[in-house]
Amino acid sequence: QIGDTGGPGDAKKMVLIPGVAAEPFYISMECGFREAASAAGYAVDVQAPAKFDATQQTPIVTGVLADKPGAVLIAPTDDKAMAGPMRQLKDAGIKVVEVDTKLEDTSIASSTISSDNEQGGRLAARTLAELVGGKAGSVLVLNTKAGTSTTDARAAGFEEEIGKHPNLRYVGQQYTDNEPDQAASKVTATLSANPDLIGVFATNLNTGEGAATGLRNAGRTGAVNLVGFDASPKQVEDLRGGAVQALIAQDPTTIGRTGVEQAIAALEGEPVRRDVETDLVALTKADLEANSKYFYKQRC
Amino acid sequence: MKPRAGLRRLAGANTLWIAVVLLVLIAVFGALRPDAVLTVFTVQTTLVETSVLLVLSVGMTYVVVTAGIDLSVGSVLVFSGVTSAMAMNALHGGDATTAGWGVVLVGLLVALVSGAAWGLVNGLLIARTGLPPLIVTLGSFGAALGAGQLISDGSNVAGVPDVLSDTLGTGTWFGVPNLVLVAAAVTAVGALVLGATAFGRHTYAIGSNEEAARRAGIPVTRHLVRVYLLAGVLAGLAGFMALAYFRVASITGHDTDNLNAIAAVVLGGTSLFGGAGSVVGTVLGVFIPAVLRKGFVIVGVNVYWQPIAVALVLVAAVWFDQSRRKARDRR
Amino acid sequence: MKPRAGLRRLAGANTLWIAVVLLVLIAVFGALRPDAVLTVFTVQTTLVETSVLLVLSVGMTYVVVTAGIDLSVGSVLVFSGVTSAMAMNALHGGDATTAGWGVVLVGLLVALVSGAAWGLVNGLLIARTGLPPLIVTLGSFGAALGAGQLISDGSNVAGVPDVLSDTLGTGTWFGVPNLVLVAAAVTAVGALVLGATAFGRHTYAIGSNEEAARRAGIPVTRHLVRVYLLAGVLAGLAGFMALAYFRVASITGHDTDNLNAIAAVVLGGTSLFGGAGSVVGTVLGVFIPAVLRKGFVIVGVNVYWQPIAVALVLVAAVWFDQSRRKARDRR
Amino acid sequence: MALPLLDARELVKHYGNVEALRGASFTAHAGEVVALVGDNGAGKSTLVKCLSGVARPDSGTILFDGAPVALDSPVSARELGIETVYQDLAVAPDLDPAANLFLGRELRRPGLLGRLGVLDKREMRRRAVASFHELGVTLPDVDVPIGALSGGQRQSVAVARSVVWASRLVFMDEPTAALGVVQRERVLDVIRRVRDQGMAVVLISHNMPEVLAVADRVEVLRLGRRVARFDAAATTVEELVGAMTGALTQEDA
Amino acid sequence: MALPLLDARELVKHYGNVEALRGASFTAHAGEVVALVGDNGAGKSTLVKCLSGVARPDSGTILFDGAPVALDSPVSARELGIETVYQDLAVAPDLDPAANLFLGRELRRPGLLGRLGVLDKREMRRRAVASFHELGVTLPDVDVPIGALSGGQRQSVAVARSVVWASRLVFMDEPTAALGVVQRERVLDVIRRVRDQGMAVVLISHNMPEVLAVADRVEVLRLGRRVARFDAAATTVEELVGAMTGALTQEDA
Ligand SMILES: Nc1ncnc2c1ncn2[C@@H]1O[C@H](COP(=O)(O)OP(=O)(O)OP(=O)(O)O)[C@@H](O)[C@H]1O
Ligand SMILES: Nc1ncnc2c1ncn2[C@@H]1O[C@H](COP(=O)(O)OP(=O)(O)OP(=O)(O)O)[C@@H](O)[C@H]1O
Ligand SMILES: [Mg+2]
Ligand SMILES: [Mg+2]
Repeated sequence: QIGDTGGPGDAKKMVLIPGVAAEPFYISMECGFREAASAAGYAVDVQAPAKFDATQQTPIVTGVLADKPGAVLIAPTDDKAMAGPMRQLKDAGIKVVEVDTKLEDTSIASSTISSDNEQGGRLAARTLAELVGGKAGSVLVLNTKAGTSTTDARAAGFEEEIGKHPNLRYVGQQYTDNEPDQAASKVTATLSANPDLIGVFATNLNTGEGAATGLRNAGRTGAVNLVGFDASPKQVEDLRGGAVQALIAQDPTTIGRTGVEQAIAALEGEPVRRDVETDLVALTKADLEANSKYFYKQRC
Repeated sequence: MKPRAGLRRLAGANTLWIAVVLLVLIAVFGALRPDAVLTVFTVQTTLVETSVLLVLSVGMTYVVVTAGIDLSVGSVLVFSGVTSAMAMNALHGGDATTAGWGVVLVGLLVALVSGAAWGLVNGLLIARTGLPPLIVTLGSFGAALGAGQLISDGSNVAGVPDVLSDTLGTGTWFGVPNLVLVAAAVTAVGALVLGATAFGRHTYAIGSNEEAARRAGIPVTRHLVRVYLLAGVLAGLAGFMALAYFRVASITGHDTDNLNAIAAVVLGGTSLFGGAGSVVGTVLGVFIPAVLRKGFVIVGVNVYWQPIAVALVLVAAVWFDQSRRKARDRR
Repeated sequence: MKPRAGLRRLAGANTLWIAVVLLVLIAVFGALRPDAVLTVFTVQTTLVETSVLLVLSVGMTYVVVTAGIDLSVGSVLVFSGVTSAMAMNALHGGDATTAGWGVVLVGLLVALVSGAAWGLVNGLLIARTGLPPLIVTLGSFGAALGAGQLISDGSNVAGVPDVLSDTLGTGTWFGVPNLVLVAAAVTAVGALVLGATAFGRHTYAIGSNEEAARRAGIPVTRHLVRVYLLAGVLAGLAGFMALAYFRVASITGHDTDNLNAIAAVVLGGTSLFGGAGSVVGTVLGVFIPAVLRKGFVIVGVNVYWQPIAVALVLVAAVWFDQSRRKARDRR
Repeated sequence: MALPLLDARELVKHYGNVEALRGASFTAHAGEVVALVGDNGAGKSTLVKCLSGVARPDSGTILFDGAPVALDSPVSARELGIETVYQDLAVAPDLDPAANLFLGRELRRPGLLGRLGVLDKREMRRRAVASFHELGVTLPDVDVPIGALSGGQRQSVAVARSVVWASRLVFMDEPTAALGVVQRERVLDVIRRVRDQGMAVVLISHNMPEVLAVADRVEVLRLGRRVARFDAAATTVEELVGAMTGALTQEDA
Repeated sequence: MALPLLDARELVKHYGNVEALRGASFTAHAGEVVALVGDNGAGKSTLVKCLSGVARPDSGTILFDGAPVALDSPVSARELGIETVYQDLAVAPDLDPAANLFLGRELRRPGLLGRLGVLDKREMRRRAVASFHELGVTLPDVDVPIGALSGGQRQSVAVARSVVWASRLVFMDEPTAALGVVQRERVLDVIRRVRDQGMAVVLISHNMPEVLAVADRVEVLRLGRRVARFDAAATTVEELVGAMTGALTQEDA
């Protein structure tokens, strides 16, 4: 079997492998990670794939493995495909901590710090129902690409929960290839076909931005309730400005910080908490300022 | 005789049959959901949503007519949007949302210059050193995106002036969205320059036989630089239009713009081997997939069937167009 | 005289200078991090991670030599992986994880047949009707992905037999990963067939002048069908290899496989206009970007700089290769 | 007169608005060199393309050995033993002369390798060099792609190709246009030798002295129609030019 | 003798291993037709390419009007008043004959539109039709892309191109190879007329009677080197062929 890596590495080094580069969610996680790890005296490195995708994350994992840090914090982009490379990390004596997403195989990571995406989808449905009040109408889910595990889980949770609200007619989900212009186009097309559209759940940043644009273009901003996922500065700005009516926010900074704590515990032989759940909150314009700690960061 | 000659000229136009395909598509969707398809709203939004791609595709038409290819347009769009938004923010204390027209104009200039810079790099490398356009623009595809991420620290840039997004982004003029007006103007100028000027003629000549063009004294190197420059400037303009439309400079979500633009150009009858093609064809090539995607959502086709249906109609459209054209040539 | 003639033949090989580029890259990274780069592990993983792309690129080389293009390979890979995994699961009560070799063989067959089916569709449409390869394979790019999603209901398919993933996926043979052996065998056969057989000769002839090939009595239509069929079968094999390696049929993450394969082919000296090229060049064209990406991760280059650096090295490599080749021709 | 080897009647071929052939007829007998002459644009090349399976006439009949044939592809012409030197040569510019000579009929290695399709490049090269030598062509380097050869060298390769493979009929569309004085004589010798082997040779040329020197019969095409037929021994350049330009017409052509 | 218009000395040009020119010299005077003859592959086309800025010689000097010039691009040759008919024609097959005739020198509309680069297609077409008429070319349809024309028609367009634009010197590399009898005579007439206007015409041809009919002087190239010069009035076909094949050499060529 592949994977004999030879000599020892640098135990005082920690690497974060996010799911994808350049997303405020992971940047915020990186902030928490850098802060906590540096404070504990570790050298840090961050290596992100250009896409949220196992085929791009795998070479990064094996590249990091060649470098032999003490611990790796990783957001696996596929709950099965990443098992092989991550097991190699473990076999090489590197402590593995899962952040945000997790593998199906629970024997590899020392600890998992995550927020439940399906739970987030359910929260989005409840929030939307509240925003709508008793009014009747159609609701749409804008998803990214078929097969993207995180956003599929959000959509699945939403679909399950929205069924409990008989006044809301679920017209199904549309895929957007994670492109804002397709999201905008699919929102306006849905508006043409279903003029009673009353709510849209956009499962990530790009779909949210596209949906907001489509609604604005249609002159239906606010009339159609838009619930987004994540709380990047632009999204918070849109929430404040009324382009978006609610956001489901995770707590990436805490995820990153907790991940470092658990990794250090594992490295130093202290007791490790196998599973840590972090908060998910629904932000609306009303309670926005009170929840500012959940806002994501563009840079640390 | 006069009207018949006109009719014959029309039937002889290379774009006639692909235009027929587009009209048939619209008619079919219109018949299926007359209440939803043939409304001012649907027409307006469809036009707006294709404006940015149309501007990219006009530039791509020139490139493909020279037998080149430009994979970098989507990344250049991103780069230009980022630099433009950041410049506007910097000029207005970090958040340009309330900035005025002066700042917007500077933003436009920055977007165009950013696009031009990448176009110039592409053009110089391709024309001067003779490197394959695919490799050069694949390189700038990666590099422009990386540079955009580097400048913006990897995240979307907000703070687009309201005056910009309210006028160019969502404003209309006698019911026609302003974005559409801009795209239409670019297309009209692009079509005229390619079809009626010496610049266009030289573009065709280079694509048809580069060596013959060089021997005829056409400054091939300079001309190629200008064509890629044009594609870059138009990508910069497209980035600025996207900025006005989305009110944010997105980093992600433009990785297939290049293929979409190339597909529109080829669908419109321009050969990848250069020498022939037209901007009018490209317009049709932009609208056919856009109408299809929109129509399938409106009539409620299953999400997994949508890409399959789009693929089938695209291939069938080109097939029909080609067999009609052949029949004409055989007449 | 003999050794000098051999030397001259070597220096005359079209692939020499791009091979020099690859060696220089490895040397540079090796000098920067000798402890991490020149280890068995790094070599093994780099080879394994390029195996799938290499198999796709061998098929793409044939297509590009005929002056065609195949944008569908990534989607066909996905489709074949999905059908293969679902077939194996169906044969073994819904979860093939513990299934034996019989089931694995059926899975391989299903993957190859799935790939062949799409290749045949591409080939027939392109060769029989003369539609542009870009449009046809753009269509199957969308359609194969959509079909894969339709079959798998939009999610990744798990349940890959352990015997498959432990042997083909991660097993080694005298230290050489089995996946690498498969890719190497495909490459060797591909190189020999293209370089030494009538099939290869006809492939070059069609790319060089399709009309001349037809007039010379080469069955151009049938040959083109076979070339796209080959690309499809190899995409199916690649899908099966990816299944073994990742233990899951992933339906995302292959939308740029087509561009990566085309870039490898062009980087290796094959012209998009057909008629010339070699599989050996393609191998180098696959490894240069792979080595770069890996090396940048190991030496710890900033993520945003990585695409820029890759772009710079790619363009520089082709530039160097081309200017050396020109110098040789001018001798 | 014996049954003609090839007898084409009333061929019509349109390209868009252009009528390239307007009812052209043409006859060739085994063992004769028949010259096909006519002004630029008269339709000679189009006729050759129709008779060698490259273009499909819109109407008309083609008899080969007295039986009607459908020449719907170059392969079907080849199977009848017809080879052609096209005016545009139709070579693969990226391949070397030997590869072009054997294009579509590659020699394979003996034994298993050959059955697997492996080429015998050495033997093809050897035979190619011999063929070129016979035509008086000197190639500076036989391994260079044919696109880099001089115009005359390239034309010689195309001529060699056709005479090596033909068994019944050879069409030669301006085979000597780019040839030097020596090479032209060699090609004319080859044409005579091929004729003497019992094949029919159809020669298209604008060089009237050359036509009269080598042809047994001459057929004249004008505006897509056969306007005259001559016995080469009994005609003159003036007569031929008269027929080509329309100054002279024969009723029964 | 007056100062030659063009005087090329000891040009050397390699293509890879092939030596196309091995110290070739060439002279042309204003007001004369000089024929450049030689066997296939002798280097005639390569010499023309070197003298019209398309290829760059590895060594050697070129004097134009007595002054050394660097012909590093077709544009610099054009600026000296040199035009060329290339053997491979070098036309844009997708463009129509008029567009090819005016390629690189398009006529513009008068006024503002013209300054914006708008073409005067009607006028270009009119003038193109006139030029073709003069050369005796009949085109079935002037709006068809040149790639669809017959070989002779295409060659006529290239010839028309060169004589319309030249002011000092015209190179013609086998301009009559594909032409019909009538068109060939017209082109030879044009060559004489151009010469009488005081330009130099360099004619490459493998047709020796044609060469002797129109040329004032003949220079012979063999294996990349000038081996003989003749006064056309005082030489014979036999002498020319002897020089081309190496049977006859002149010491001082
Ligand atoms: N593909 C085509 N499309 C349109 N017109 C064509 C095409 N091919 C030939 N023609 C026209 O048909 C006519 C006959 O052409 P053809 O090539 O047969 O002439 P030819 O007798 O061989 O002339 P040449 O002596 O110049 O070779 C010409 O007027 C030509 O322009
Ligand atoms: N690009 C090239 N690469 C390699 N060899 C070349 C190239 N161009 C020409 N040659 C060689 O140089 C020699 C001279 O070629 P050139 O075309 O000048 O001959 P020519 O005298 O014009 O012959 P022809 O009468 O057949 O036109 C030939 O042997 C030819 O094969
Ligand atoms: Mg002809
Ligand atoms: Mg020549």
